[in-house]
Amino acid sequence: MTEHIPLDFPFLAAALLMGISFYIIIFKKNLIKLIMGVAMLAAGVNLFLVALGYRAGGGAPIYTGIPKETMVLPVPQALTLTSIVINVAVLALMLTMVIRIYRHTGSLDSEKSRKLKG
Amino acid sequence: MSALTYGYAVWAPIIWIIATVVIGIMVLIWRSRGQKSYKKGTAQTDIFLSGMKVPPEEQRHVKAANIYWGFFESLKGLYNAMMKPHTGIVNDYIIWLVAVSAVTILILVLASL
Amino acid sequence: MDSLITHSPALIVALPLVAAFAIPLISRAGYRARSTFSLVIFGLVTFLVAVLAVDVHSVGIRVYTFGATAAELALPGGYMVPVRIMFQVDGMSIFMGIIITTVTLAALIYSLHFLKGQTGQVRFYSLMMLLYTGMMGLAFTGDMFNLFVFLEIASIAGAGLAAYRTNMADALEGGFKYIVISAVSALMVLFAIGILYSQYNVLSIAALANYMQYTTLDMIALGLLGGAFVMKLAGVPLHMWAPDTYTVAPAGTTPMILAASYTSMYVLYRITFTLYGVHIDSTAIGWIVIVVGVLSMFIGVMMAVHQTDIKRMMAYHAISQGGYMLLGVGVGLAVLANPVALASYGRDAINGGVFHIINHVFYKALLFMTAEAIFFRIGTRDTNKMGGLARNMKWTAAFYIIGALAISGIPPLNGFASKLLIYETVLQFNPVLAVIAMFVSLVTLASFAKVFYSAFTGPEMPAYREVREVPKSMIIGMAILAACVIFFGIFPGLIVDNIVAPATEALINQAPYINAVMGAVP
Amino acid sequence: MLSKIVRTVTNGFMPIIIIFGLYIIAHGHLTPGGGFQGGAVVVSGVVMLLVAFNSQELKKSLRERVLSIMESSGALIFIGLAFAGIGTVFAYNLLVGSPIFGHIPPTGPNPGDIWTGGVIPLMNFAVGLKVIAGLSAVVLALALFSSGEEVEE
Repeated sequence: MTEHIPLDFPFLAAALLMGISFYIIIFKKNLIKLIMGVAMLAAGVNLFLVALGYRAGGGAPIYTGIPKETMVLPVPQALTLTSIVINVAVLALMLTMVIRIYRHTGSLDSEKSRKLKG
Repeated sequence: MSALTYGYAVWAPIIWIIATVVIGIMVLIWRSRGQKSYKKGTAQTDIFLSGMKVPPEEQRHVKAANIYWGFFESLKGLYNAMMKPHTGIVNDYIIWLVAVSAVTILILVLASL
Repeated sequence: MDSLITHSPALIVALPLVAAFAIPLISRAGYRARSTFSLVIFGLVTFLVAVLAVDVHSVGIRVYTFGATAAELALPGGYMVPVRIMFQVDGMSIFMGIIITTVTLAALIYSLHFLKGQTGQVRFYSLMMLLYTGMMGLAFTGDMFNLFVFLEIASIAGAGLAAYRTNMADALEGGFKYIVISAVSALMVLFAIGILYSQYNVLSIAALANYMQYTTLDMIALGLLGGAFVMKLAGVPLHMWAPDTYTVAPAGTTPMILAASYTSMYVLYRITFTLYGVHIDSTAIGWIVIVVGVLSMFIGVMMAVHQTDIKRMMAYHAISQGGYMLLGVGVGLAVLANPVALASYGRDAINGGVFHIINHVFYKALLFMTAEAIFFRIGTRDTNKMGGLARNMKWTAAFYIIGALAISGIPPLNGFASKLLIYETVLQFNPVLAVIAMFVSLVTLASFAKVFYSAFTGPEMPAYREVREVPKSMIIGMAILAACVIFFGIFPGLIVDNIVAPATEALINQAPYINAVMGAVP
Repeated sequence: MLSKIVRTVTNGFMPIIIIFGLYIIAHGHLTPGGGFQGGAVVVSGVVMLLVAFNSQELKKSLRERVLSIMESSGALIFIGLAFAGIGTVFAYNLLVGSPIFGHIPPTGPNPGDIWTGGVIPLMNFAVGLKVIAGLSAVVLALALFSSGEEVEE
């Protein structure tokens, strides 16, 4: 079944996004930047899922007022939406925690604000 | 019903408990036949610390950090090596995730060749 | 009654969800109304889990299709693959369900008193119910994408609970680390799900397992899923978040976050055994699991004996005991393709590994609760500052002894039964591994003796002369788990035959899980 | 608080944004959109208010207690609709063929009939309610946090 998936730009873009975001998550010590990295990773994965949803010659799966043509199965789109919703919650939680951490320790650096180790 | 049977052996806790109780009673009986020259409240029960003054009760408690001191001292090399990756920095946790995932994929792909 | 059993998989997940959102409204009526409501709902859920467990034990796998015209209708007429979201409850799922429900019940009762006088109680109960929903969803779901959703629900709720004491900087740090590693590993899970979907165009675990071909892309997906779930279950070298998070989580919730970790372990087993099943190179994967298990056992215990923070020590022990489970199941996995070895010791090894999950969650939850009881009364987790606490906290000390003996594998408590199974089977597989396992058990006993000596025995410290025993609800919470520990220790045969063996069977034999959905389609 | 021009324009735009958000929520079962997307559109209006006025001003009109009740009730309506189908199966769409949102649309491209979908439009509204309340609470809390104030319990 893999031959129906065109290997083209969206997949490369998703890979690039994920690569950059892993670079950010691993090497940027600033907690806000780390959260941005997680958000970008989510964007990369979502782009990958959306790109999977396209099949050559398929139309958007909307029934209202479109010409009659073959539609793609909207499951990946539904997955992406759910994942976006979940990521909003995760990012909001992370940001509130970082604000609180900054209040307590006066630092946004993941090394300087660390209290637990060993 | 309570016994756990596996392979070639059996673990039966109830029998074990009965055996322990019987042995315990026997030990108690044996102990009660010992010498009874121990006297409470005499100099026999005082603490002797090489003739030095004995510190008050609160200070005699050995703190947790001092227990097994020799064990940690002899394994210093191991502990220094083990503490190094335990940085407590959240970025490092993700490095390990990426590394382990990559190694796992590599092993799986190589094993299938 | 029949329809109750039919709908119980959905109700078990939906009722706590309703409770989670109803609690903010009900809290307006006060503390008592909220506690009563939580307990009533949770009692109902516990009853449903018990009913479902009996049913699954006697009848077998149960499928629940959401939104269909009949609950068992997984494949509507004319469809080749399942299109609806499904729950599939087999021996292994209900095994996890029993663990999660017992621990949550104990944690809920334990937390009742602890919360008096704290701010943010509404959210505490809501998050607790959400965490339960997430864990039960993970245990019951038969759909890859739902698995991701429930994983995220459990992660968010767990992180919120871990950071509950927002007045302490370390609590926030522990919660933040948990949500970061959860978010990243959940995104890796989603990526892997995307890879699987791209090849087979289905999301149901049973359908995926049916069509599985084990191509290179599948291997990549398995590696990603494996990495992510080993991260979530805190296996060395991905364990470093666990001490941070377990240490700071407030009373009662540490056992639940622990149970969430082992739910991830369940998902890992579900993926390797059921989703990939017979196609995988089980020797290679078995050895990967064994290596992770042995590393977890050894490094976990060596770090634990070094700690002075009582909960941190227990957290490292959780990692080390997780290694035992992985070792047992890994041995079973390594000989999965070899029917002779599987029959002679492989099945018992998996039995031991699975049995150790339930044992470990119970005694480790008990130990975490005793540690929280100490923290509740004296306000510190540092064992250097403790001493003579057994004089005033007799119940806590007694429960600590039960838990400590159980985790060290002293007969006749439950830790011994499962560890014996693991030792005996691993000895036949590879004696070196068995020796390591026994050595780890020894160091475990040593480290718990250290904490017992420094915290509970010794002369009465002047600072703690006024310390009292913890309130009744906390004692009841601990007593439930202690009773389970002793009962499982005295009747291991009963538990293994009725709860663990069906779970092992469900893991080894993937066909019933697939056929329950795909029907007779080969 | 920004200048008077900005505030006036914001006030003027706010109803339009709300109507657009509600449109997206209401057409969730026909066109791309739905509860979350429409709710997010409405909350983008709240963010605009937050920028134009400051968080203290906005706190007076958006009470955290009200938002919490709205959020809970949105979620409860959603689960309640799922529970309503439990006579058949949990989450069964029992409104199909009934007088409320009961039309069954023809298969294939069609002009779009809003009176379809059964419980799905109702669920969209419930999700919209929850998202509007929840995301407003999130942005408001973050804004209050960064201005150094605690959120009331």
